[in-house]
Amino acid sequence: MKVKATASPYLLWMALFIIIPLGLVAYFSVTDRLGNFSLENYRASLAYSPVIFNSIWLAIIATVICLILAYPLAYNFSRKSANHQRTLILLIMLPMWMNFLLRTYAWMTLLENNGLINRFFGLFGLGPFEMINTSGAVVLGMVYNYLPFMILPLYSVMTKIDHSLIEAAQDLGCNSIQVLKNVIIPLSMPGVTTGVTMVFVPAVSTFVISRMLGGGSNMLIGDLIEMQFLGNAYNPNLGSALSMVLMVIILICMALTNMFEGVEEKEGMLL
Amino acid sequence: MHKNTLISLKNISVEFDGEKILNGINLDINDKEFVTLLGPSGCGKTTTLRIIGGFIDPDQGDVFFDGVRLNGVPPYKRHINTVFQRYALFPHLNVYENIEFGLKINKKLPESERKALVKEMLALVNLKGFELRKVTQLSGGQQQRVAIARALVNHPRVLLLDEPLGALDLKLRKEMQIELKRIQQRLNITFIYVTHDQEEALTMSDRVIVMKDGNILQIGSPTDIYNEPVNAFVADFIGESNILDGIMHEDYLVEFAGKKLECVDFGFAKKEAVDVVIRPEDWKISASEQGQFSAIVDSIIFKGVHWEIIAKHDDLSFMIHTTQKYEVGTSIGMSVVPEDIHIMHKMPPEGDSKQEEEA
Amino acid sequence: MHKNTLISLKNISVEFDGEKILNGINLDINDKEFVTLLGPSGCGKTTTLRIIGGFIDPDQGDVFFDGVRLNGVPPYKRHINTVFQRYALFPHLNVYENIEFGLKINKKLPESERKALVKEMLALVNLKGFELRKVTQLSGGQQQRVAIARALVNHPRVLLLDEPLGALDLKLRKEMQIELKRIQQRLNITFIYVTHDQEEALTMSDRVIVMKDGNILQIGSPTDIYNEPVNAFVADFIGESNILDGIMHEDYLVEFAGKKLECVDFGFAKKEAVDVVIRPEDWKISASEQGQFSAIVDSIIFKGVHWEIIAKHDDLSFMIHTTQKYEVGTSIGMSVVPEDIHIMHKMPPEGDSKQEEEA
Amino acid sequence: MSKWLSRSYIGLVLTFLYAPIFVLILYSFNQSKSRGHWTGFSLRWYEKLFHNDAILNAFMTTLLVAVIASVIATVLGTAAAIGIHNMRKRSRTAIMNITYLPVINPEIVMGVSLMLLFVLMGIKFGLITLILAHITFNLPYVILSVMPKLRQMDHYLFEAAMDLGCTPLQAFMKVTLPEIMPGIVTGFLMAFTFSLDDFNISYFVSGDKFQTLPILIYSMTRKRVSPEINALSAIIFIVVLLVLILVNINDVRREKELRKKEDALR
Amino acid sequence: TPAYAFEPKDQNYYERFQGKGISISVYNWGEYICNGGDGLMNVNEEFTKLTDIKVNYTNYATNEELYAKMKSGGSNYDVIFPSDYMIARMMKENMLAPLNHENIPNASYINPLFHDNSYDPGNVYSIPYTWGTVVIIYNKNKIKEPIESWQVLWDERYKNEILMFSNSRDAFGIALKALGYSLNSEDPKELREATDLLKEQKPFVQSYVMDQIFDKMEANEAMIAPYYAGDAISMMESNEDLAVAFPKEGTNLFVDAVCIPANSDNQEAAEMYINFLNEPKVAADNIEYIGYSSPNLAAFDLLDEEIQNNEIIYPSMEILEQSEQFINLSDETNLRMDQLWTEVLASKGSFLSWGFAPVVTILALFATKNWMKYNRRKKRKRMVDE
Ligand SMILES: Nc1ncnc2c1ncn2[C@@H]1O[C@H](COP(=O)(O)OP(=O)(O)OP(=O)(O)O)[C@@H](O)[C@H]1O
Ligand SMILES: Nc1ncnc2c1ncn2[C@@H]1O[C@H](COP(=O)(O)OP(=O)(O)OP(=O)(O)O)[C@@H](O)[C@H]1O
Ligand SMILES: [Mg+2]
Ligand SMILES: [Mg+2]
Repeated sequence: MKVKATASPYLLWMALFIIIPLGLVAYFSVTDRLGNFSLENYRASLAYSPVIFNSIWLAIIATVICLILAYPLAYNFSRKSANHQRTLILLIMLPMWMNFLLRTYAWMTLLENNGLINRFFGLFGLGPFEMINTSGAVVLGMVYNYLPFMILPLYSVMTKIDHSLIEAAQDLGCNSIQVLKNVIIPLSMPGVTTGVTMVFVPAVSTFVISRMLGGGSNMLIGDLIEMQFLGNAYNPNLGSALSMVLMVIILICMALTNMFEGVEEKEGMLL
Repeated sequence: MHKNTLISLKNISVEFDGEKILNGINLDINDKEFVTLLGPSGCGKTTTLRIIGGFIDPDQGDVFFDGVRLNGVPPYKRHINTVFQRYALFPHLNVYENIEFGLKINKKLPESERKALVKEMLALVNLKGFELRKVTQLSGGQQQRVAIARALVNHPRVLLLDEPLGALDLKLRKEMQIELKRIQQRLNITFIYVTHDQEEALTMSDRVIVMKDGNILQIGSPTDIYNEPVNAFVADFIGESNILDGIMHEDYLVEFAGKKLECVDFGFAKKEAVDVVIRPEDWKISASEQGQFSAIVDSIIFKGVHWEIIAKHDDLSFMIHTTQKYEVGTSIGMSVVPEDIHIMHKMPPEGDSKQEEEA
Repeated sequence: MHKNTLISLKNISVEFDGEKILNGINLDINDKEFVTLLGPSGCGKTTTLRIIGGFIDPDQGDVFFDGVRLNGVPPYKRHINTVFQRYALFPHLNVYENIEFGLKINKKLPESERKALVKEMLALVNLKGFELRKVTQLSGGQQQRVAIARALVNHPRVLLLDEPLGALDLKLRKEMQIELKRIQQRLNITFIYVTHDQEEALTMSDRVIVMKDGNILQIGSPTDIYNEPVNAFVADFIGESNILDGIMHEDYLVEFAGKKLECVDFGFAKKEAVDVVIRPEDWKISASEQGQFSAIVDSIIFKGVHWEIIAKHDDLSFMIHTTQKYEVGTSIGMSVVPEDIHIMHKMPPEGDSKQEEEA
Repeated sequence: MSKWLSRSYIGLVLTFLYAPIFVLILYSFNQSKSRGHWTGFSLRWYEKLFHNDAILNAFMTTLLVAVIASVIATVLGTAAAIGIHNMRKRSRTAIMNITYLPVINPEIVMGVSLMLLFVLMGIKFGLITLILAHITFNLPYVILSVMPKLRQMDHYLFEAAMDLGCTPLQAFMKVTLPEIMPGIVTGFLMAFTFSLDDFNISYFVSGDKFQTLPILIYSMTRKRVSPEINALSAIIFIVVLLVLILVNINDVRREKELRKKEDALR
Repeated sequence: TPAYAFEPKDQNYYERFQGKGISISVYNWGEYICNGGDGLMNVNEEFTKLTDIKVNYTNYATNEELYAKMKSGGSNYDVIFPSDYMIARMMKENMLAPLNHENIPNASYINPLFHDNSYDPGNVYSIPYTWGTVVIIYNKNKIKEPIESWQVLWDERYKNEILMFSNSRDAFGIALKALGYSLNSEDPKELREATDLLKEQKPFVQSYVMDQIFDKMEANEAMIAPYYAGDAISMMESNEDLAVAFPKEGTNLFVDAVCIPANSDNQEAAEMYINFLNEPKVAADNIEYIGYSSPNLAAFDLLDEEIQNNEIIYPSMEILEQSEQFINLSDETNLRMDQLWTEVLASKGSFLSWGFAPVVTILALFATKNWMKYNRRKKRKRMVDE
């Protein structure tokens, strides 16, 4: 009984709410304010390439840090008992229920020159360290906010790695590092790909984090786009063009990372 | 042969969660031998194998390899390879890469030599042309062979095989049995094989080790074990058997099923209660009045090579294998020659040790 | 018996992706019969069963149940239940709930009656006390029994069993064979059983249907099939056999392995090329010069009940089962009585029909 | 030793994740409105919270949108997953790639594009547009969670149910659904979580009558975010935490009871 | 809190819509209306109680958001609170409805000073809601000298202790003023100069912020910042070390006013709402809550004397005369300003120049590695095929 029809509402939905809207954005990006065809917006976007590179750069750093932080953690989780695993995963998800802005604000309280962290170090006569308003703080904000998106897919892939595979590798002469390199990492690659996507995409397009933790002077492409739609200039056409540029950048980055193992099945890598 | 000992287990004990899984195992395995661990599920076969492979450290006792104590040596430093119970092939690698895995890890062999070795293995296990297949796209029997090739390519001195044929169907299993034996003889290395299929054990092994509940019951050649089982459990496990309660009146005289009969066993206590084991194929059927026992055919099943008869004598059921067909309800006579009556000490009742612990 | 026909397949054909899977199957199954479909993997056994169960509609042909045409009737309206190849137990339900499933769906039985029925089934399959177990926590044999109970609790007129014992180990399989037969006899319903294990088929069935490549080769009782296989394929599939090329010189005279021998078969064309089938256990071994053939023992394997000898005569290998041991290299004589020489028409060469289609 | 190491590592990461939340909760008890400046303990923000209609309304809207959107997305997404699962490989791959689009599409772009669409279609911004938008970005997460469960499921289970007398619908409800339930629950949870916290997309499609909590919080950033919001967050946090703990305790207890019952039966 | 006793002058006026089931949508800044507590009234609640008109109340954070939201056309707002320059822009784009002043008798309380303003002469489209100036707030413990000029925000001695507006209009306004130009300058040369000045300031700026100023100044995280006068007062209440200065170059006088969008369906009810906001007691409570200055004279009279006399909230005429209001700029200038502002913010230099190379290298490495892997696979395939 192969029922395919149940997918049709969804297909309709996608066409209506994903494909058409994206088409609209694409259309806007190649028109000027008066609705005439023009590539002026793309030319104008070019002027912002330093901002775009800065965004990509920070997002890459944040993604790499997330990966480094999350990988051992996810591995650790996946080797715990089922009960423990569930609790730990809920603990990872729970912070996401708190408002994103509030959590980022709270980081300000922690990072400021007179903030809690510096006050803590002050007790030992250390510091104060300059932490807020640096690109480091922006990266920290990204890592903080998107770390769960890295942990969850990694974890979900790693729970599926059969322990006997690890034993087989040991049996064939791998020490722990070789096991990691030859078995665990390749097998967790789909999770890495998903995690990288899930972190890199929001990180490269964020604007709140850079504004709050970066002291406003670490402008990212997200800020730029936001400025076109909600800023002084109000230029949705340029905003659309920048959005398209951002999408293309993301697609290129995804294509690069996905080449690891050809086209991976991406389903179910979320949790 | 004993000068030739390759692996020695001395008084090995293992506990999991406070439960004794292995009870002081002692075992010598010779070089180039095909040894099989045989026993029911949960008796500790896999655990024994994992101790030899280095995946578990015994709580007590020592493992020797070629005279060197191995305890604490990690698996990747032992000249031993394993074929795992469910193969444990690497799903991210294809057939070729799976087999090549160990070579790439250990030795700085040039690519060309590696290739030659892998090709050789592929030929050995009859998998030429499958190099680029994903292992998930192979049938059970093919996966099996990849697992064997992957282990053998490292030229281990010992190959451990944990129920390698368990998941295969009958026909394939028979084929693979022959193939494994052929491989072992060709490579001339030690195989330690785990199974709970007695026929498999008998067919393939030089020596069989029968285990139960973490203990070794008997070690011996297939014929020894089949013909001289040390107790009723082994006798039953190793082949279909009639096991009857009997009393040993004196040397060479046993009573069972209400008859005193001559036998070839001796050295039992007077009036000792014993198990009497008789193989179904050892009964001879004659006319009702001519047999040592008379019985009524209760059921008969065609088994191809022979018929299997269940015959009733008083309250006892006997299983008889014969090439002739008898109608259900026929009276028959049954006889057995003294050589085919096997007398065994009764086993200590099950769970004895546990009761003692609890007390 | 034929008046008693319960299920009739008339000229059933099935194609998948343009490939003929079943080639006009005709088959009558009687009420209360234990019928087994036997054949190698991929021959269409499961497909046949799924047609009876209603999971596939045949491309051609009709299915009758008790004289009523069943084509197009969905599975849930047939008085047929199935034990699936891998059990297909519902993992989210426990043992009790699995068995209760069908009762809850179909009938407005009161809870108490349902409970009584389930308990009865649990007793029948020896699973009392396992009610609350998760099915994933059961051993293979136990899962097997739950699957049977789940199907039987609905009191179907026909039970379909698709290789129900395929995943079990030998010992368990033997036990379950006996148990299944017992259940069928007690409930007195029709079992249609699928297996590729010939011993299983012979042991349990009233009738065996041997299939190959979507065709039925032979239908008959186990003894018929074993003793009178219609061709060498059936003979080989049904038990280990020596299959030799021969020439039928005239009625009752066949030549093979370089010797003309008397036989009991007749009605072949003059000089017809035939298959000569001899069972390994039908060879008698004698001193070298006394046999019809002389041969050299090439290998000998202990199989428990017997030894399996591979003996070479010229370039031919013979498999012989004997209860006596011979050293490798011994010269032996081999004889066979005319009754044990089975002469068969050669099968049309494999793939013939396909070639015709392509032409 | 390595156990100790791994534990302290987990501890460190959890500290990293929870430190800001504790700060946030701590300052909800602050006397003054200031975020970084502790002037004394007080419950006044909790008291004020319960008189602040704007916050409470926004909170209710947020919950409403999140619940409705994630429920609809779960139903729609599950149905879609089943349909897609039954498709041929090629169309399945194509559709899954499009499904992945919203995940890799920056939120702000999606918000803007949906805004353009709604304007074009002449739908007034409000609860409806909010819910539509939330369903749209939730759908992929549901589908991506349900698909693997479908793939793992033994497809004979469905036939077994029919064999035992289920109509196809019954078979779906009684067998397929329970089987893929963990995936559905995960998908729902993800969808709900994303819904609760979404600002970028909601911002562009919310109208004159309803706004969600994140929008309200963002709107406060000219003056300053009121600690009443901290109080609300603290309450949400504690409630969720309690629920999680209770569920966990309950699970453990149920398992124990089952084991006991089983022993009694044996 | 006891039920709020409120006696409007004309009860009948407010009862016109009773029982009609009317509702209006009010779109306001966050935290920009009195919502009760501390003896103040809950304005929206009281309005509904009085008139039976339901209020849908939502919030925005910047004028531009308001503009974008209205521009998108997805919502029908009835009452909005844009600032001066945004009112002018909306007027120009016909986004506002002219007010029927007959329906807003309380408009007469508005200080005549606010009648003739540059953005909406005669208040045809808007009734002022609050007003204020941009001032310099600083820590008088740390900065002992008197502050007279915007130049202090460029003082190297206060490096990393300076906060600056993160919105372009305010930031450019200050720079232009510091240069002695009009803060509404559209002259590209002047804007260029302002940009350079802002770039020059960047190394000294701790961060570009909006509301974070509150916390930073209160917690002594920073020494000096420009911000809105009313908010400065609230900061000073939390931190006694803070003081306020009016720069001599003059400052921005901003007005947030109430308007009705052209597409409002309930203009009369909206006007009633506006009228209600100008009831003296209501306006007084609102202004107390918000902390800015009130244009409503009757409300002013109800305020504490202390506030009435507060020079920061109600500065002298002299200061007011020196200050300037924002007006709407041309699209072209807006675009230019945005671009220049991006230039300022993105000019943190070092990071970018050395950031570029690694990004490209890493991407290139990835690409080659994958390509090589792919090639190797192909090669192996060929090898195995042999
Ligand atoms: N890691 C473990 N933790 C706890 N108990 C274990 C563990 N591994 C094995 N056991 C227990 O030890 C006993 C012996 O297990 P083992 O795997 O050696 O049996 P086996 O003879 O290989 O059985 P099978 O034929 O089923 O594979 C079993 O009762 C099993 O439950
Ligand atoms: N749904 C299907 N689509 C395409 N081909 C199928 C399908 N089901 C079965 N086949 C093909 O039909 C043939 C017969 O399959 P069937 O399952 O009936 O074999 P079987 O005799 O039960 O084999 P086994 O012993 O392996 O279970 C096989 O070649 C199989 O590949
Ligand atoms: Mg085992
Ligand atoms: Mg089958």
